[in-house]
Amino acid sequence: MSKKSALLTGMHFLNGDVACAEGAIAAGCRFFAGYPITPATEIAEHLSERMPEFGGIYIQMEDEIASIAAVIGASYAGLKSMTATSGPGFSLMQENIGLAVMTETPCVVVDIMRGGPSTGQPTLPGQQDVMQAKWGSHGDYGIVALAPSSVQEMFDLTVEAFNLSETYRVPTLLMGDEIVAHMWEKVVIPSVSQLRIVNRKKPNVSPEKYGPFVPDDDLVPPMACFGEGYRFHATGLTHDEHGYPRTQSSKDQSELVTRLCEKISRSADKIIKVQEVMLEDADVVVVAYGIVARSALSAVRKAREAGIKAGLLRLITLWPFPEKHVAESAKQAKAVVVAEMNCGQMVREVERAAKGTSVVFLSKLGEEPHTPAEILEVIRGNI
Amino acid sequence: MVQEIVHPFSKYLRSAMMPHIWCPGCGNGIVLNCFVQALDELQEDLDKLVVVSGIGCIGRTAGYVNADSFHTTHGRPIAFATGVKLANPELEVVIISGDGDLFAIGGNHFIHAARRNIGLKVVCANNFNYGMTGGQQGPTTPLEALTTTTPYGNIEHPFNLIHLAAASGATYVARWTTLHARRLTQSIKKMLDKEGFCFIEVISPCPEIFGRYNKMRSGLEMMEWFKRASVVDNFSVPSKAEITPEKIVVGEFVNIEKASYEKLLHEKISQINEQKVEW
Amino acid sequence: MPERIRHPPLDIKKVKQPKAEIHLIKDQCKGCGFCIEFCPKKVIEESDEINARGVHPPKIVDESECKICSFCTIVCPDFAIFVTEKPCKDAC
Amino acid sequence: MAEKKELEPERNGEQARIGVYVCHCGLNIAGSVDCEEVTKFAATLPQVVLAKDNRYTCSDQGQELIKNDIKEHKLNRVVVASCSPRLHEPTFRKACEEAGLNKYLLEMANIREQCSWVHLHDRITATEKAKDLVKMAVAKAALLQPAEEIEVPITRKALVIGGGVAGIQASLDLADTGYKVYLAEKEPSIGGMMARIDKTFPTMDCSICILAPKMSDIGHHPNIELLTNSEVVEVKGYIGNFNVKVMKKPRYVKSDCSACADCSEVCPVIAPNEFDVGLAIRHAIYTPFAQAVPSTYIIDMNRCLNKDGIIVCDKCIKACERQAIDFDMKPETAELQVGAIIVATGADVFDPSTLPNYGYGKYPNVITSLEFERLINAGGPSGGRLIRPSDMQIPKRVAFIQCVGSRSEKNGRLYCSNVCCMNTIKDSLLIKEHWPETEIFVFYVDIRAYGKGFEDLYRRARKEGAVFIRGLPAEIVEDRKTHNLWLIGEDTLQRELYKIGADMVILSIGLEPRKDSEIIQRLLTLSRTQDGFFMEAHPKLRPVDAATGGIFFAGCAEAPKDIKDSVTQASAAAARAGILMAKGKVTVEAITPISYIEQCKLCGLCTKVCPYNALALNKELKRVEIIEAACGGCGTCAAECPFGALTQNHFTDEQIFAQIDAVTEHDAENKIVAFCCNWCAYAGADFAGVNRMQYPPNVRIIRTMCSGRVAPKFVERAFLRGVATVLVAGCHPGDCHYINANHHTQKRIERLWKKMEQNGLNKERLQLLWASAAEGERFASKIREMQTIIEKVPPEEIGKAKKVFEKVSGEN
Repeated sequence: MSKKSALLTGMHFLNGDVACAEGAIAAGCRFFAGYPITPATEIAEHLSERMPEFGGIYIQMEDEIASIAAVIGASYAGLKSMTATSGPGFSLMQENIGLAVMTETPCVVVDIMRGGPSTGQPTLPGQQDVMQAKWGSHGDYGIVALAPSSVQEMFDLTVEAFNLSETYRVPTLLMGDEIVAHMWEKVVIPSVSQLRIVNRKKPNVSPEKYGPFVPDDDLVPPMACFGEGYRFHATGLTHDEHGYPRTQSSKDQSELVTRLCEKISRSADKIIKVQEVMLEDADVVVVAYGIVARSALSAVRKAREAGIKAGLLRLITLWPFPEKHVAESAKQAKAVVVAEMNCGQMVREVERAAKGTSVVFLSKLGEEPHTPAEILEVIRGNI
Repeated sequence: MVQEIVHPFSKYLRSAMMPHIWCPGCGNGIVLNCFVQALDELQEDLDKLVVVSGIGCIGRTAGYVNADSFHTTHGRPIAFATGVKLANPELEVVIISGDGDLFAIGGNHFIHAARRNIGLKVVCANNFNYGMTGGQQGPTTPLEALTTTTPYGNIEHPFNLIHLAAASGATYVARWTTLHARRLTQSIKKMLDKEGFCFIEVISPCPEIFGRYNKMRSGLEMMEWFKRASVVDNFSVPSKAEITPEKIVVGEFVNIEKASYEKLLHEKISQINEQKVEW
Repeated sequence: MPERIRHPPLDIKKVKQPKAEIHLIKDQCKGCGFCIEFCPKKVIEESDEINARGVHPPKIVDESECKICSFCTIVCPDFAIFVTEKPCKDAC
Repeated sequence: MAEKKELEPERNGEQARIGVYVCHCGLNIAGSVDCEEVTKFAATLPQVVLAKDNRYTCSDQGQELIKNDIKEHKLNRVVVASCSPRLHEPTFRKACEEAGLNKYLLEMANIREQCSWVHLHDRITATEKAKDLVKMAVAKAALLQPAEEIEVPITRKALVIGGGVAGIQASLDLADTGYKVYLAEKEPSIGGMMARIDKTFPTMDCSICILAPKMSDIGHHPNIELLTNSEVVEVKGYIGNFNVKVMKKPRYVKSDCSACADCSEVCPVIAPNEFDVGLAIRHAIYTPFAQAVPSTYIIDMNRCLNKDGIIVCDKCIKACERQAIDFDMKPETAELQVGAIIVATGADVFDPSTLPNYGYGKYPNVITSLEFERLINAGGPSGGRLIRPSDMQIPKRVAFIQCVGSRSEKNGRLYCSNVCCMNTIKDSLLIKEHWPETEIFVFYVDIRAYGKGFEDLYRRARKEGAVFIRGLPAEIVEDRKTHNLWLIGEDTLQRELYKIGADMVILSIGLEPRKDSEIIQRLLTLSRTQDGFFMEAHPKLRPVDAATGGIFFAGCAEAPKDIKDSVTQASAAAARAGILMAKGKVTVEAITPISYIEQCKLCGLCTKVCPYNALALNKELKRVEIIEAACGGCGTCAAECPFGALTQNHFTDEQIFAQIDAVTEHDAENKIVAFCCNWCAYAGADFAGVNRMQYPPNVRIIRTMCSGRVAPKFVERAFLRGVATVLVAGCHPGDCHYINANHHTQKRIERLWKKMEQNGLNKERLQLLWASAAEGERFASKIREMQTIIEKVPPEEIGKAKKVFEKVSGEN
């Protein structure tokens, strides 16, 4: 085990889960709590070996609820924390994802999507959890979800996820899928100095003056950690800026919940990332994310070869939803094609944003994602 | 005459949160009182103390103690605290929660934390029912007891928490009633000085809810029951410590030495990193 | 020892007996009565007055009987009573 | 195992040749019995080959005479008519053995305790009774069988009860001899009365200074296990093999205690210290005195604020660095196997508040000699200053009053308490030593300065100026304002009244038996004198032995005595116990059962009633096995056997029938046949004799070891033979010397009563009496009661009884 003594840098041939795990370590994650589940298990396995090398904690909890709870605890105790799971576990975690939202806990939840509902198809890919990512836990809140479509991105976006969650004190979801998780690809890992690492902002007031939920202008409160002498209280109940329960007050409820939503929506432009390919003059805009985006890209290229003005809008950020980009690219297009491995989830958001431009939905379930041919066919059919 | 009298323990409590929400005759206040008494006697560093609780009346305790504190969702305090303790073993992490929170919805977390022997200190105020939600049957409700969900008498066998904790591997297990406030305080002090997973069950009166349904309408009546029924029998057999209307065996049941999870974990980590140096 | 005791102790005055001062934070009292019931010396009892919470807080019967065991302090769920030792100047 | 067959030759073998020896015991017997006539009568009895009387049969000449006659006249049975067999049976048995005659061929007729002494003023009937008693003895003697005794091992450990100076000395002596000793003390510390006394007479050395080293020796001695705060709760077994249960009350402080006193300093509860007779304060957690052994503190739970498991006050717990305080301690019972027990339970002091004329308890400046000891003691409540409780001033005039509670018909006890005179003399010297100016008056009845160095001390006290006035004050009156006292009485030497003023009066109180003596008495089946102190086996020759084998006395438990005598007696008791244990074994009297196999129906009843499980059914061999070593010798098995398949060695059915028949030969209708158990009833009858209690002479006592031996057929036989009334007497239920054998007696008598009722007989004719060895009067009055019953029994009633019991007692 002693051969890997430090952070990976340079070129490597890795699978998605391992890349994710290495990304976490690179991002400064020093606490992982999880529960084995296909197809996310390799992340846990790899971190159980790697974490100790960095003095970090790996623990396998009794279930996914415990895992996310422990992650929140560790984050409050000052460590960047993460858990990784798949559909069934993701469902279990929703309760405490809500707690993380309410207590504004920086943490990362990796959901390697497989076929659902329920135990569904453990070893096959899916994109059926993307709406759950936004609405999974009860109550209103803003959240951040990213969708990697390559092993390289499994690394890059994990780092990004930590940076966002630390910046906005919000649980950040990495919505991978079985294929990106299990496929092997070349990954180029920048040196430590080139990596952008963000850490949560600390309070700059004395403990007496400190209120754990007093927001700055960006609506994000500086975060003290347990043991630093601030002696603060946090609760899943609706609370005031001191963290004290306010279960009877409408004012506190609306102020708190509104801020939880707005701290994300107001910063959407800073958060959102998309990949735009040949959109300038595109008549047909293909919208895709995750593994499906890779078929879509080659379909778009084939279409151009055939003289069809097609373009690709790949969603890297799923939530907050990149409405502006969709609207922008849909403006001069004749049609927008949305390909997802579900029965139509993000397509609803696209339709909302595309205003009038006709939106065609291409669904695919089971063993493989859409082939480029299948997408090309739909492009052709919509000129 | 109207000069402000300051209680010696007020420095351990969050004045903003006082007075607490608990009913007259409720034992939770005594549990809190004994806890801060123990902190006082140990001169515990409040900056290094984290109090965690779950849902239920006693769950409010976290908010009342003037230390870092977290009020988790139903049943999760132990899972949450596990993260805290492992992330920063320097912290003294105490869970003060109820029988329903810790042993029904949170039962799985309890037994596994005990099995792992994580250095968490758990105090369970057992009031035999779900008080805050209006007095439903719970994992410790005695057979035949009346609750809002067992109107014909409870037919579920209650947990013997002492036996459960001991069997799950806790290094320190004790049970007292709120009437044994002094011994409870001493137990809490012992617990705070021990390594590994510790558990104290406190039988606590709930006159307004449980008592109302079971012919013990005042805290005094319930305390008199404790006085009548409790027998101090240290290190007696946990499996024989069931609670009956006639007999409540109290005392210390387990007090053993066993390396804690975090200790073993950090030993492993340093071993691994030494090996690297050798290489 | 079987002998009946017939004379008061000669050193009774020499042994210093700490003098108690019982403090009641009446409006914090919820009237559970624990302090009254479990006082080993029965130095407090229920009063007739009604406090901010509409209950009868305890009142002191005989402070001089108090041994400062402070059980009332620890058994009070509402932090409404505590006992201190009178500084020697008032005591002795 | 002795069986019928083996006995055949002896039984019907050569004629019995009986020698009868009638003892005058000086005038003890001869004073009210015509011994010559009894001797003449004896000579006429069947199988008697010679009858002699002499002044002291127990004397060497007396014994020599018996030995020679056995050889010369080939005597094969000996009957001695003298005192109680409980006293001299061993003596005469020894004589027989020395003459080569098996000691079980001796029988005694008790014509002193049970005849001459209880019928002092009726020579004729006393003589007639004596004849009857001799006749009974001869009848039994003719049927006596030789027997061999078996030996049982002795546990080489001893229990000493009481940790005063006597118990301490006895324990140390035994332990130094090399025996394991358990010392059980009721109080939290050993030391007893001597630890509370300031100086000892006549040497005037510091009491605790000489006692403390012995106390700590006890604490450290490898052979001594000290059990303080402990009480004996159960004693089973017999000499050499006692099983004792000792209840150790919790101290609530573990032995880790370093006696640093931090706990009692913070303890908010105060109480009068019993050790100082309440003259000083202690706390609820305390040690009775500085030199206490063990030094471990103790919590007085009657005072402590913490009750029934609820700790309200934890000041001591917090103060104790060693964490030695444990409120959860529970009583423990230690089970000890010991071979010997030494009773050193000591004495109480008399409570003078029962004498209103002295105003003790009312007048602050009237104190007891014990309170004086604490006052004058440097370690005491006043730091050694003798001060008046009323004003803490040192008195100028001090008066001592002697014999408070002693030697008085109405005030307290009849006996002399033995230590008070010298104690007062010592005290007066102490006062003079510290405050020479003090005037001292001693009011006495007479001064008893009998011991070594005592008279010198007495002279010194007089020389120092203590004034001795004969004649106790009739009363003491107090001056309300000054609390000074006036003593008013008569000087019986000067023959004049006195009224003497004093600043302080010291009542020289006597010693009395421990209030809880009965408990020890019952547990160990001991007897007590009328004074209430424990009774020794023989006042002269076995002064430290109890009547019950393996038990010995030391110190004031046996009678009031000073330190020197207590220590002397303690060493004696230790020596006696040591001898017993050194032997390593004790012989069991050959009074075990004999079984007649062919009669046995294997019903198993005997095995059920045996208190010692000494009988076992052997189904293969079709017989009961008898484990002699385990057998206590009560004979209740023989009484239970419906088939006559069991009898008791030396108390066989034939022998007892023979005694009954002998009694009932003449005017049975006026007689009482009394079956008395050896340990209580028979001893009680002896006790009546020793105290010269007079009762009707027509009772004839048949001694059995236990009332459990009395088979219904014996009673029936007596009625069949026309006796007026029958008495069965044994130990009080629970006090049975054979665990619970007498509880079967009760059942059997009840069955007989029922039977008598069913057959229309007056059941009053059969009486059951529980009487202890000390209850002579109880026995005597029962006999008087039965006398009145006899007068109510008409001849036809007697005839009727004869018929009723004819059929049943057919077999013999």
